[in-house]
Amino acid sequence: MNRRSGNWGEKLIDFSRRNIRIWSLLGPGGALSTAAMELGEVKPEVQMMTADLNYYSGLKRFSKAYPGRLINVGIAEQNLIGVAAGLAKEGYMPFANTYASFCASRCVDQIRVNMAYMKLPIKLIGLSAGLDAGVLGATHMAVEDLAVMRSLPNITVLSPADCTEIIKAILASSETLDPTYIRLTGPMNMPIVYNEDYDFQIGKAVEIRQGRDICIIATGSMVYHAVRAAELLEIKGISCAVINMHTVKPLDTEAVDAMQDKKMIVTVEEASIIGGLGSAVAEYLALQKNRPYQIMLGIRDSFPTAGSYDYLLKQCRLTGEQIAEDIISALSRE
Amino acid sequence: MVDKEIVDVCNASAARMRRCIIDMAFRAGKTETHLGGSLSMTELLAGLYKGIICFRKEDPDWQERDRVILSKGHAAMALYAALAESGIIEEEELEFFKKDGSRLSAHPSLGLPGIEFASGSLGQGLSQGVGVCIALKKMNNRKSRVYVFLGDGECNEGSVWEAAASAAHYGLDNLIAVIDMNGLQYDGSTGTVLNMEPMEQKWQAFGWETVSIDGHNMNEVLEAYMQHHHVPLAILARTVKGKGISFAENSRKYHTASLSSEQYEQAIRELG
Amino acid sequence: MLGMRRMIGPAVKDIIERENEKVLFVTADTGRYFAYDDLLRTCPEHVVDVGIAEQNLIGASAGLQSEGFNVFAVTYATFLTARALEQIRVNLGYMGMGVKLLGEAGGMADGNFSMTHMALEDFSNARNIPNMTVISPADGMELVKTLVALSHMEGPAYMRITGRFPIPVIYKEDYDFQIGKAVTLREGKDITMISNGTLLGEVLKAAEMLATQGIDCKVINLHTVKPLDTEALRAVAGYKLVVTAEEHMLYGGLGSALAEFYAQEPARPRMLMLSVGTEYPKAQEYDDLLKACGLDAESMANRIVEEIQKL
Amino acid sequence: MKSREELEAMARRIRLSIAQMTWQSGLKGAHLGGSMSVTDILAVLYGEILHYDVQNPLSPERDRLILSKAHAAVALYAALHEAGFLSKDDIDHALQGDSPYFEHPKMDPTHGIEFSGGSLGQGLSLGMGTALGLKMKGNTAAKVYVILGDGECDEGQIWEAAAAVPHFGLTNVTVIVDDNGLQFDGRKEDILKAGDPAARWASLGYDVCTVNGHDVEAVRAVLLRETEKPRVIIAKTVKGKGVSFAENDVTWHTGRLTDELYQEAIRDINHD
Repeated sequence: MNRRSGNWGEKLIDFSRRNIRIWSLLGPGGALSTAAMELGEVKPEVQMMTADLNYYSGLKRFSKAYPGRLINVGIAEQNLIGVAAGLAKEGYMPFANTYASFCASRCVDQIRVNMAYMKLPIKLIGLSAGLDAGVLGATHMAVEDLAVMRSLPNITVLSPADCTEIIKAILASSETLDPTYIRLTGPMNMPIVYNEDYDFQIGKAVEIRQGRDICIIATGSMVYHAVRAAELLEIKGISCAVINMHTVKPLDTEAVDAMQDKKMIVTVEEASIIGGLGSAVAEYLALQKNRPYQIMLGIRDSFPTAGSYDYLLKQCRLTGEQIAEDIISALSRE
Repeated sequence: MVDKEIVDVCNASAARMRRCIIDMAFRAGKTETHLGGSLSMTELLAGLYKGIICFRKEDPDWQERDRVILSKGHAAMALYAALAESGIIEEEELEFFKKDGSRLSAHPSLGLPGIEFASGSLGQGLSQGVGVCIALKKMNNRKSRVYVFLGDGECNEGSVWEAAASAAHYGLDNLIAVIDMNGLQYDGSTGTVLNMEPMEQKWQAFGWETVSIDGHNMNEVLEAYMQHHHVPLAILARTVKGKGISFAENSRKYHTASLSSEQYEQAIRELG
Repeated sequence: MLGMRRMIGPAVKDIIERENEKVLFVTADTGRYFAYDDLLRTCPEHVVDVGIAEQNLIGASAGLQSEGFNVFAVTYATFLTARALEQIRVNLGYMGMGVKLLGEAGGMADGNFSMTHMALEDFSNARNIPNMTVISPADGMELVKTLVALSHMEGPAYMRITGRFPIPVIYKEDYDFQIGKAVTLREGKDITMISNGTLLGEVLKAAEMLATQGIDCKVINLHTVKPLDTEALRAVAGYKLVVTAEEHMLYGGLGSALAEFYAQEPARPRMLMLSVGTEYPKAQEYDDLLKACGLDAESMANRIVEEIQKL
Repeated sequence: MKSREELEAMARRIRLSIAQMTWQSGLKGAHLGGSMSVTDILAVLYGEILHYDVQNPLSPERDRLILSKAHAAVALYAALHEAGFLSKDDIDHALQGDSPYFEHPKMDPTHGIEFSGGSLGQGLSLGMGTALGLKMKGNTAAKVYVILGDGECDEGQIWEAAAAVPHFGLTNVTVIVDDNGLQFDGRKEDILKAGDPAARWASLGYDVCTVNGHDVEAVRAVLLRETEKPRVIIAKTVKGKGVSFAENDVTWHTGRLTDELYQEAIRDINHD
């Protein structure tokens, strides 16, 4: 099967400011759709797959443009992974999507065997990860997916910060044969972190903001809120670095090492505080000689009551203001 | 034939429920609600709550009550309307549907009287029903029956068939699965997304009795509920998604949708 | 030669007869593994077998529990916590149904069946579900004590059953068992080893080996992985090294739980996390697997000495 | 075409290898029962039906065999030895030490093992995806064969995949159900009745036939029959077939062969 070289530099996608704004308006689904169109064009081996979420995932456009290259298995998530495995083994690169809450729970055994064990090049896209679908209740909130995917061996876990990064992450993942989980957080009209093109590499964290006193390591939708918190802290005289840890696994330990001189490390994620990014950082630091104090912000160990995205963010204390407040109170404790 | 009086009572109730559903959907404002799949099962729930099941509204945990499990949890609006119709919850509470922190969430959650199980993740209700039925048998409770409402698209889920096999194996004659066959799932018609027809043969092959009805004909609905059966019974109810509102009927778009003021006015006019 | 799991059937029978007649034993075609024959003969009305259908196992258990029974849902640990994870999440986590999950072949006990039958992410998957209690008893006596405690407990719980035959004897005499309360098995002042399950047999041996090299090692049985016994953990925060040992993948299990806990504490000990690692081991016999993963007493002791030299 | 005697001789050699591997596994034991029941089917498949080339094992044109009931690994290893994929040495070392051929097959297409197995219920999905991939590539030569256990059909995932195969028009798929009537805890009938398995598959749009799974000519005849639809062959078999003390005995799902039992097994197999 002919693979076009992975140089996305001369690519068809234009990372212009205008496009960045449009993608943000369309939200993660729109970004997925944009990336899919690009892959459809340049990577004939790519197959999109879904479990009755063709419309929801924004792939309708793709299925019209590339007939026969979107496989919808119906409401059958376990079968989704199995079929993806069959396709992957025949030389295709399936990008399978469904709600993050279902792909990280309903079909974990299938992911375990086909992706973690057999290492088949399946790219699994978790839609509405975190709280985006929270209005539909706890069944549709994906808060444990980071932990579930991270504990499985051999799976790369990506959690892009905004719509631009979602596109970059999806395209980058198509360049490797590693089984990959891509977690899409954030709502429609998603806040923009990157106003212009930048260099994205799987496994390489991005220092979004430099700072002297403390460091916030954030992932996914929380990167924006972390930057916001850092700005608020700056006003109070606390100088705060922000790192976008878009690749939760493998963790960019060099980036964490560079922050060891900070007074405090804060991890923020739109996911459970058990087992996710915070845990990954804690695991790494636990083995080091001088480990800075760390606070872990995220969804407390509970199911939030159903509500709108903004309501839930506040309930879980994950807005920029609340993050800043919690950092200040932690600093006073320490 | 079912007593005409009961049929009339149930039909009137269904009409009021439709109105409640439209009101809830409209009050939700710009957030989309699962309108289509709620309207398709209105008669099925109205007939059940008004004509068939035993419950005590002042004692929702009464041991001998019949249990209703809404496995297709996205049709919560229909269930809430039925609960209000039967006095298990206050009609005023419907105003809080989908509001932040409300007991009436988009998918049923525990804490609201009349809700046996939280749902929202498709394919789980029939298993829960199997467990309840086995428990009832163990407790020698011969009165209570268990009604599980499934969508036709939901039958794609393998867990439905695990439960179906197990219900037949245990001879659960106290279990009734009602399949709301509105023929549409999220991505399109059930036939094009993943064909499960012929459903009747399928349930029979898994060891169930079946009865096929028009899910909007109250007479047929009630007769189906009253049918005697020695193994679990599947009521295959052909319905129309979005039933009662012309622009929503049989429209995939109204699986979830929000209503504009004009659409709301039109819907109310059409419901009469 | 199946070890601890063979005690489940008789223990459950005992509980039904003496403690709690509401207990049901619900299984997915694995009843024989748990030696349920006697239970099946004497109280068949307490046994439900749903066939090889783990998702239905959890749903049906939730239904039974909601009607007032105390359900023990039993099958392979990995098929419980992977195949039926969503059903556990929704029914036990979200709805809080007090079903007790008993997972056999936790860790690498059935390692010769390949990784499909090893439960190496079960702590992680169970631990990140809200409301769950997660327990891994160390030996036969603790297993029975745990089962009795679970039969009286309200909320949902996951119990991991580890090891092969012979089951190591960790406790030589009766002791006070409480869910959530760690037990000190050996005193020591240099370093602390924290583990659970039958692996503690190896851990205690490792501590003995370290003692001969002049390293005084405390050993804690943290049988309850969630909720953590924070008091016991704070008490050892001053040790120069805290070692966790578990039959689990590196990420998400016991070691992670402790790393998360200490990260947010004023006193943060240096840790060493001994685990299966980040790759699935090759299928082989249990004892060989322990060696291959560096989880036998000797490898652990050597690794710890190495680490101490680096301090 | 091979004669009945040739196929039966091949099946006998496979049985002897299974017994040998079980015996040499020592205390570990092996899944003897379910391996013996599927032996004749594998003999026909590898002896006559499957297209493969040991010199060119990854040929796109090869037929794909997926042993979803992967605990019958020893039967597969023995059959692969017959086919020339595995050496005598491989068989002599299987299930011992760090041999790559252990209790469940591990993915190794160059030696004829298409996928890893061990977690029941997943093989038909893998087969479906493979068949779909072949279809999309325009590869009409290769066929996909999936072997399921009857107990395995309890798993919901089987029914997810079962619905999808005909829905996607995958006529190159053949499902063989090794219906030995026993699962781990006892008789299928007692654990989870299947109702009418043939009707289940037929209701999904398969061409279904039932055959004596130990009659090599009958098995060959159904496998050679042309059909327009995806096929299901329900092979009635006896667990432990060929070894008298293990036949139809649930305790021989897995078992260990002592030296004496091994000798007895060899005698049985040779005289069968």
